[in-house]
Amino acid sequence: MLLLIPALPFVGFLLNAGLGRRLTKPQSGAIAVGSMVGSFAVSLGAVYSLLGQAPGSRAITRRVFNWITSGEFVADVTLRLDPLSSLMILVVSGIGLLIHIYSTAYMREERDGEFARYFSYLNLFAAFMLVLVLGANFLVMFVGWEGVGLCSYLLIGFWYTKQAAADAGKKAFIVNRVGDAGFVLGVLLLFVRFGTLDFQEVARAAAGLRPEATFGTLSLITLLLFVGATGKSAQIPLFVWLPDAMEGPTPVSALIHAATMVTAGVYLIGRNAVLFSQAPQTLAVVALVGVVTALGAATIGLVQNDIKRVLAYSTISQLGYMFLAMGVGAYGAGIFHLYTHAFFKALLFLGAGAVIHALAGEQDLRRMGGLRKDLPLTYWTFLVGALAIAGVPGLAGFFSKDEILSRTYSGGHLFLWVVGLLTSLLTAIYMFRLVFLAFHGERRPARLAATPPHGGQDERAFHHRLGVPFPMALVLVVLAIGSVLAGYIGLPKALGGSSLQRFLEPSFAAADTATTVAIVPGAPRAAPGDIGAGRDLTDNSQLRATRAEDGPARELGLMGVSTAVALGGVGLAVFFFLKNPRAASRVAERFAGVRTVLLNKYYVDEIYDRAIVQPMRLVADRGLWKGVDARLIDGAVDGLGETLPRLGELVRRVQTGSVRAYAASLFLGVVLVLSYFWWR
Amino acid sequence: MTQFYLFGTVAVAASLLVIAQRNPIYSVLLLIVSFGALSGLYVLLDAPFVAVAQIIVYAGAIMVLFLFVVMLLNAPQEETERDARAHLGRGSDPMRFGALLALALVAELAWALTRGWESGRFGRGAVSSVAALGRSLFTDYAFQFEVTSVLILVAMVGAVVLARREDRPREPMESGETQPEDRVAPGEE
Amino acid sequence: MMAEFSSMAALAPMVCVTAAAIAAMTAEAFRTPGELMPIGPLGFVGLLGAAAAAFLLWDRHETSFSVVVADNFGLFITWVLILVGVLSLAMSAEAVERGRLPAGEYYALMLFAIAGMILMAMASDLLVIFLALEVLSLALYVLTGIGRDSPTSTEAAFKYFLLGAFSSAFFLYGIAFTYGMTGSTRLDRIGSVAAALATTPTPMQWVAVGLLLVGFAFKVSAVPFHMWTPDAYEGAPSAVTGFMSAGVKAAAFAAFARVFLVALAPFRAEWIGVLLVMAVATMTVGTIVALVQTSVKRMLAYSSIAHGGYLLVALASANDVGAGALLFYLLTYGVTNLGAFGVVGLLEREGRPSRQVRDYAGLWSEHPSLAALMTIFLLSLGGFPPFGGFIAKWYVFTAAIKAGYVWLAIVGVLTSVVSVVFYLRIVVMMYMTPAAAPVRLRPIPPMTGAALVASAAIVFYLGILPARVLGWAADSIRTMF
Amino acid sequence: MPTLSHYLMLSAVLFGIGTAGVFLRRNVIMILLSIEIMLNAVNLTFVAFGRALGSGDGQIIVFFVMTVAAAEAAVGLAIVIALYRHRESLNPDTFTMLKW
Amino acid sequence: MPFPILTSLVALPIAGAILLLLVRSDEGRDRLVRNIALVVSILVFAETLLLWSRFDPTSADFQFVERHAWIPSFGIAYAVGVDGISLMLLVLTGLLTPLALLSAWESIHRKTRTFCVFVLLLESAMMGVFVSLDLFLFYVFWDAMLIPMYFLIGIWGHERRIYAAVKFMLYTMAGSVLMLLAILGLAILHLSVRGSYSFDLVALYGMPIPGHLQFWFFLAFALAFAIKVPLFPFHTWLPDAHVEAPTAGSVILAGVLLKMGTYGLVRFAFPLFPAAATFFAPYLATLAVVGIIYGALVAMVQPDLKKLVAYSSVSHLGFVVLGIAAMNMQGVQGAIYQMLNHGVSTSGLFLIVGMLSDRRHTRLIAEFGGLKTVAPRLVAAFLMVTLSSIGLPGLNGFVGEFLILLGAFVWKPQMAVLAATGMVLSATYMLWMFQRVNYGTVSEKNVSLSDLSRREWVLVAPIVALTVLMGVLPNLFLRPMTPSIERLLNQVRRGAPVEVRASDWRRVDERARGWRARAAGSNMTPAARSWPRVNACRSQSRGELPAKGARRVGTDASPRDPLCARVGGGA
Repeated sequence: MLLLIPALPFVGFLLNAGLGRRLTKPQSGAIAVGSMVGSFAVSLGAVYSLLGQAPGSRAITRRVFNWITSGEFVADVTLRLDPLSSLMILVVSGIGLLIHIYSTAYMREERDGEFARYFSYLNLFAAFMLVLVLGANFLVMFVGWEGVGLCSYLLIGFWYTKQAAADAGKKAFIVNRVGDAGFVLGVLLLFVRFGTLDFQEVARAAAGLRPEATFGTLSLITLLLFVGATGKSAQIPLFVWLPDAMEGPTPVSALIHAATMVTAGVYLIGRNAVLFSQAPQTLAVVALVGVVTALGAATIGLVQNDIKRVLAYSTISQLGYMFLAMGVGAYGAGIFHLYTHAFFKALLFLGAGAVIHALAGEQDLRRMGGLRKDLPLTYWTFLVGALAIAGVPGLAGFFSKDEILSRTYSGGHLFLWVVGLLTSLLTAIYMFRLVFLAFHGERRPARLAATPPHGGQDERAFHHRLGVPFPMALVLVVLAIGSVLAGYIGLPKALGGSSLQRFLEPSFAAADTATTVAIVPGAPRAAPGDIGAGRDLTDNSQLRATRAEDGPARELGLMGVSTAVALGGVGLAVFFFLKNPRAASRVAERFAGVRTVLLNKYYVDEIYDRAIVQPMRLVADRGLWKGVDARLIDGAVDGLGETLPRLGELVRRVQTGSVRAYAASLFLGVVLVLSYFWWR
Repeated sequence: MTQFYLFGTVAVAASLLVIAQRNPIYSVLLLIVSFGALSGLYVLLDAPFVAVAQIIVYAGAIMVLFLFVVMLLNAPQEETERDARAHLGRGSDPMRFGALLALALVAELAWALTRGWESGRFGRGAVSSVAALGRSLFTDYAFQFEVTSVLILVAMVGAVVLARREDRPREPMESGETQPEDRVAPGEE
Repeated sequence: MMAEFSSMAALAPMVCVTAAAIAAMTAEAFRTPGELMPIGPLGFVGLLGAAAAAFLLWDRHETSFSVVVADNFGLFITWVLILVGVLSLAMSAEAVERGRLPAGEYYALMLFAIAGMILMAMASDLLVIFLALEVLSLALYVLTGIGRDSPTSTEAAFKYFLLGAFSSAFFLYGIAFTYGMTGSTRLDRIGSVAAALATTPTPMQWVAVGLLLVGFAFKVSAVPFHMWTPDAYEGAPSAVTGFMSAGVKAAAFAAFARVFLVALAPFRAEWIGVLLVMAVATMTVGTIVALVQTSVKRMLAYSSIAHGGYLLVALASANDVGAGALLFYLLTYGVTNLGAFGVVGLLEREGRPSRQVRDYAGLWSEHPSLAALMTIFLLSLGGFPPFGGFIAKWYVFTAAIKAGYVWLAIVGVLTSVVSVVFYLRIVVMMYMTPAAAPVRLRPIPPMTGAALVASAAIVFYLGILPARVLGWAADSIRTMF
Repeated sequence: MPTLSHYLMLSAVLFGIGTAGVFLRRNVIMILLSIEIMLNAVNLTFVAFGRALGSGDGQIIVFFVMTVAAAEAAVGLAIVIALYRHRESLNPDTFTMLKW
Repeated sequence: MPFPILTSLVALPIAGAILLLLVRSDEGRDRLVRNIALVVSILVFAETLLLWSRFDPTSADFQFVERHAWIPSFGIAYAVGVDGISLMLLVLTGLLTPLALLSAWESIHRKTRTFCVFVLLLESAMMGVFVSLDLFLFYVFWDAMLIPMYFLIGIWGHERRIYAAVKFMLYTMAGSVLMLLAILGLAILHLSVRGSYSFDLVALYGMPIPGHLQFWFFLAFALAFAIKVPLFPFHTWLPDAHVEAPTAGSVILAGVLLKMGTYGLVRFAFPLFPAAATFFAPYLATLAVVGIIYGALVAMVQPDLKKLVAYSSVSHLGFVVLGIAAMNMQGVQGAIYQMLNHGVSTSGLFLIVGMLSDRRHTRLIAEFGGLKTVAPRLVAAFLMVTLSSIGLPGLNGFVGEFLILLGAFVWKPQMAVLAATGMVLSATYMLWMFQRVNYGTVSEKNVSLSDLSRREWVLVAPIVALTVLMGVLPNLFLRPMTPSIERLLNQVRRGAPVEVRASDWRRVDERARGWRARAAGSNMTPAARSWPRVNACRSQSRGELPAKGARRVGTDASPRDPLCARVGGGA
């Protein structure tokens, strides 16, 4: 059954890719959506059966086949469903399904072949993403990991004739590759250290270890894995690809670059929570990177003018939140935020997509405005999303973000908490700046796709366009509902306790249950030793005890603070962007320098270009190719090739043609031979 | 002793004069003198038959052949213009170079011939009888003798082939033709 | 010392050849102008007779006059020489006819030369070696200059002759000292006396050894005694060049080996140094000068100098492998070189320039089979498997390594890599460069063609199934040491 | 009485003169003559050695050498004549069509 | 006598070539000639598949061995056999030759017959190299292979073909002649130790070789192979040869010829001279890593497609050498697997580049652009091979690369770390190239380019299928190798029980000198004695995987033998 979950979209991919040109749009759309429906349904069934198992030992494992065997190294293709991955597959297949549906309308203008190609990529993405989350070991996960990267590459560059799109796709892939190299190294080190790549085995072995006090092997492993995560999840220093990735079709941005793929890094850490827990050094790094990314991206988001880019930075920022959660050990909170974020960020993107769709591709906020009336459905759903992300109480974002902040606080990371709050404030500001700029105020020069009602054809197209097509509308509404309700499965304890947390808990602890089977034949068991599992359990229970001590009062207090911050942010946005646009520009003038820096995204792209890309190309071109290769090596070789003939030329001259010279040579030989004996 | 030095001096002096002459006719004649002196030395070495053969074969036959050719070609004087290309190495004329080498060779030979072994006087039992030589020549050296006949045959044929006048019109032959411009100067390729 | 008339069997091969030579000469003498007379086939008969004689003599170790030894070593070389002779005769037919060379004299001289070579290979007496050397040299001087119409041919003959005479004076001087030192010119006696003398070296021995070395070095065109080689090879008619390059080397090396590896073996410590230096110089000079040649024949001449260097390596190794390698190398090299010169000769007769390497451009399109044959020979000379040249080189280097001269082997292999450059240059021309102007070629005369194909077949045979011939070579040297 | 060494030295000197002659003269006939001097020097050596060894072999070898010398002279002069026909010159340095 | 399948593998192409020579070479008969050649090569391929099916994957020994005396006086035999290491390379050769022939279907018009003859001869020589169990025989094939390749490049190549052909020839020869000397040295050593010459690989495997000789012999072998691979400073012949060669030549060159170098390392250099190999492995690996990065960087800035792919080969083969140098199961297996991968995917790249240059008569990247619009199927295939070359999991490249990295990591982590940058760089240059060629707007010049023809489908389909198959079911290919590699590893370990340090060489040499003095005749095992230090740090210093059951869980500071501390570097 598990195999079906990724296999169905894969079949969809094969059909669309193989038959692509021969399918009509409805056909290929149907194939794609149908496969996703199937996948989602199977996922639901799987999760249902998982829920039926005993809470402590929920897992379904399916070993598909033996993939690579090389000496001691054995890698199986094994899928495993446990609470964490069950949540993930629901998100992936669910949101994925919605976005497939949305896309059938959004991409309608493409040619038949292109349409099929789009859906084949999208299906392939879903398949790989599902493999990623279902994979029971690092290698299978890596297959998905790289696979989604590939799909991301393909989809960003979907409009390949556009230079920017092709560039962005390439950039995404390459930046991700940097992370992946770290990931692979981490996996290698992990294998050397533990002799297995199975998540459970690793967790079990890691659980038996004492947390590393200093930077040791585990820290290194986790840090390397985290490098992989920063690549995929667009964290500092590898976040640069994500804003550019907005060159892709908007549903793609919603699915891949907001809801699912980019969260893979968070999932990776959640998946290896036990391992990371043993490496507090790394966790500190994770938290720090997360919070800095969150803040940095939020500040950039404040000044961006491209609607999708704002959302992209917002995504980076929210991912930073999730990493903050992971870093402070609040894995459940992080995953919870991942889950809620998927809804509202998908919603926001799709909403933005609807706007762009309506504006015939216009993405510049400065040329929008007043769309509220033209696109009411879009506006309202978008507003829900904005409220959710801003952390307004009652909506999904509030619960998850609050959970993270409160965990941060209760973990004693006051500084991180403050920065988190600040980010939360900024989030509210830039989101509502976006909302106000796009939907409120005056109509700006950007014309709606409406204006040119020249011929009947165009006229119809215009109306058709302005009214959000049904599939898109449906999806927006569903997501809006989700954005409101999704948070309620993870209510904070103060408000009734987190069922989600409890559900996920086993995935973050060393699963040590009877139901799990050893995936790797002959793989070593956790070593029985003095530092056994028992001690660890005690540690965990102590941890839980401390958490329990946090009274509901403090939790409520923190909740209040974050609510205040969120609302404050909204208020500021109202002040600056709705009521007093001039004040906003005044502030902008006042801090022109800062604004420039922010507008240019801290010049990170430029720095990378100057510091890495250009020097590398220069070194490769002038230094290595034309220098070392052509001049040095070939020069030496050719030099030798020229020296010998030159020498030959020289010796040849002795052969003057004069017979007396020849005789002299002969005679010289005689004399030399004799003098050899003389001197000998 | 004096005879040795006499003949020796004459031989050396005549030989030196041979190579000092520009006119080959004089050289040939001087060489005959040198050969005469040598045959004197052969007599001193109890080899009268060789001495006689030396006069008859060398002076009488070979040198006459030389003279004949010199006359035939009618080019007694040596050409004196120097060929700039005929240099061995940088700036050193093969002439001077060769002469120096000859000196070096003589020095080396002198060294070799005076070191390491004692040369006593000649012993008694010299083989000087023509009969003994003849017997040896046609028994022990019979095969070599036959080989020389082949050698002379080859030389004869060869001389005829090479020196024979043309009996047919000349025509250029590709196989042997190397025009100066046909040759690629070294360094061109 | 009584002459041993008891057996003249050892003389049989060379007698056959000489008889053929004299027959050829006589035939020419009685030929009326314009009459066609199968003089070439006379030579074949003689050579085949010699081959048969050599076959019958195999393993019998006959000695005649106590100066001619028909041991297996000599017989192997004899076979090589006969093979060279047969191929040369076959390739000459066309050249003789077309160049209107005096056929009778040409064949007679060639056969005399072969007789001289065979004698040189079998001689066990320095005087006989000298006489044989003179017989073959005189014949070759004349053959070189036989294209009397050509100034280059005559010039080549002149240079060859002058230097040859010059060097034979040195050689003779060496014989004189050897004679004075040991009291004999017979190799076996020299050997036994030398063993005694070697304990107390005197400068005179060195002079004797040195001068003998010079004499042989000249004939095998070792550097710095090589300078006649390119000029003589270039000037001589191609068929003669092929014959010369293959035959002289074989005969001279045979005598070289006999004198130095057997008779003068006790003095090894003295001559080995010179030989090694000479081998290195020969390989390198031959190779690098060949690199810059533009004339095909001249390039092949330098290449054959370089090959002389490899043969010197085999000689210097002075072990059983070395001697075997020498024999095998002589065989392969001889056949291959003959083949190459045969192709060169065939092209000369066409109405196209053929001296320069660049004249070979496009030969492949004009005459694929000729180009293929040439390629086979060139690749074999370059030492590529699966051609005989590879096995030969391999054998030589085995000898060198076994003797401990690894550095010599390294020089050898490196020069043979460099040598590939100039062999390939011709290949490049033939195959990869279009012809300046297409020329219709006449068909290859059947005799020459057969000889070339036979050469190529032998080259292949020696490269692919060398075991038998290697075995013979090994057997040949067993009687020597 | 002169010893063997005397004769050998004398022959060495003659040999040297012969070799020098090869280089000093620019006339091919003279060069041939120089080579004859060399051969004669060798002959002297043979005879002297033969005398010292008390055997007739030295003298017999000289006969062979003389024959060789004659044969060489014959062929050599024939070549010179052939060459002269082409070049009208006896200067060896002018015969440089073949070189390098 | 069983059917001599290996001999027939070598002989069949030659027979085909001879058959072709018998066909009259009219221009009109091109089709016939091509078809004969193709049929012959397909037969050979079928035979390799048959071989694979008959191959016993559980055995480490050489199988299908044939042995006939060839030059008995020197112990040279015609000995052929196949084991897990060479099996797959034979199949690869068998596969690529028909593809190469097919690729030339429309691009080679001149002298078709000769072309086919050379390709077939080349195939025969390649087969010969992989099946030889006799060093002499191996060398013969090794060198003989140069000739047809030389002609293929020189006659049917592009503008600077002659330069490239000669460079190829000379480079390769220069390296291999020294190997010839080393081979001779081995045989003579065998003579002095065992009393007879032998070039037999199996016999030489069992012969102890004194340390200082190993040192030089290994250098000679390694040089030959390094040039062939080509390893970093010896690689400059490759771009030229590739650029100038016709597509078929490039395919075979990249697909098979380069593997000969790495195959040689695995088959000869390491097992014959284990101690020297262990000593040199880090240096070899360093060159390999330099090559990985260097090749990738240089590939990045190439304006010419073929050159780019050529430099990428340098980079990829760096991985292979790294895996071999690691000398553990994962490394070697990965290396061999990567050889196959590279053979498949780089050949694919060359085929596709060939198709492009057939269409446009240029290989400059700048001349292309937007091909996806006009030739989507071609581009799809292009994408597949590109991704395979990048090493995307699920495709073949990944499996090899990962195993190599694993092996290298276990051995020397720093090497693996550096090599991992190659992963990033390979994506950079390949994708950049891919983008410039296929994305963007289609230019005037490329508008009329056609998509894949039926023949090209036939070319591309097996390549693409293999990239997927080999990525998904690598065990199919890995399993037959395993026993042979195990044997190889054991052999190397037996020969070099400890890691060899530079300072040890002196001692080794001293001992060897003593050994040589005593050697004549006495029946001893010098290698075992001459190795200076045998201690238990092997598993650490050679970077073995922690043994099962005895894993050091929970102790971060692994108990290190101080003696090994200098050498180590394992995790």
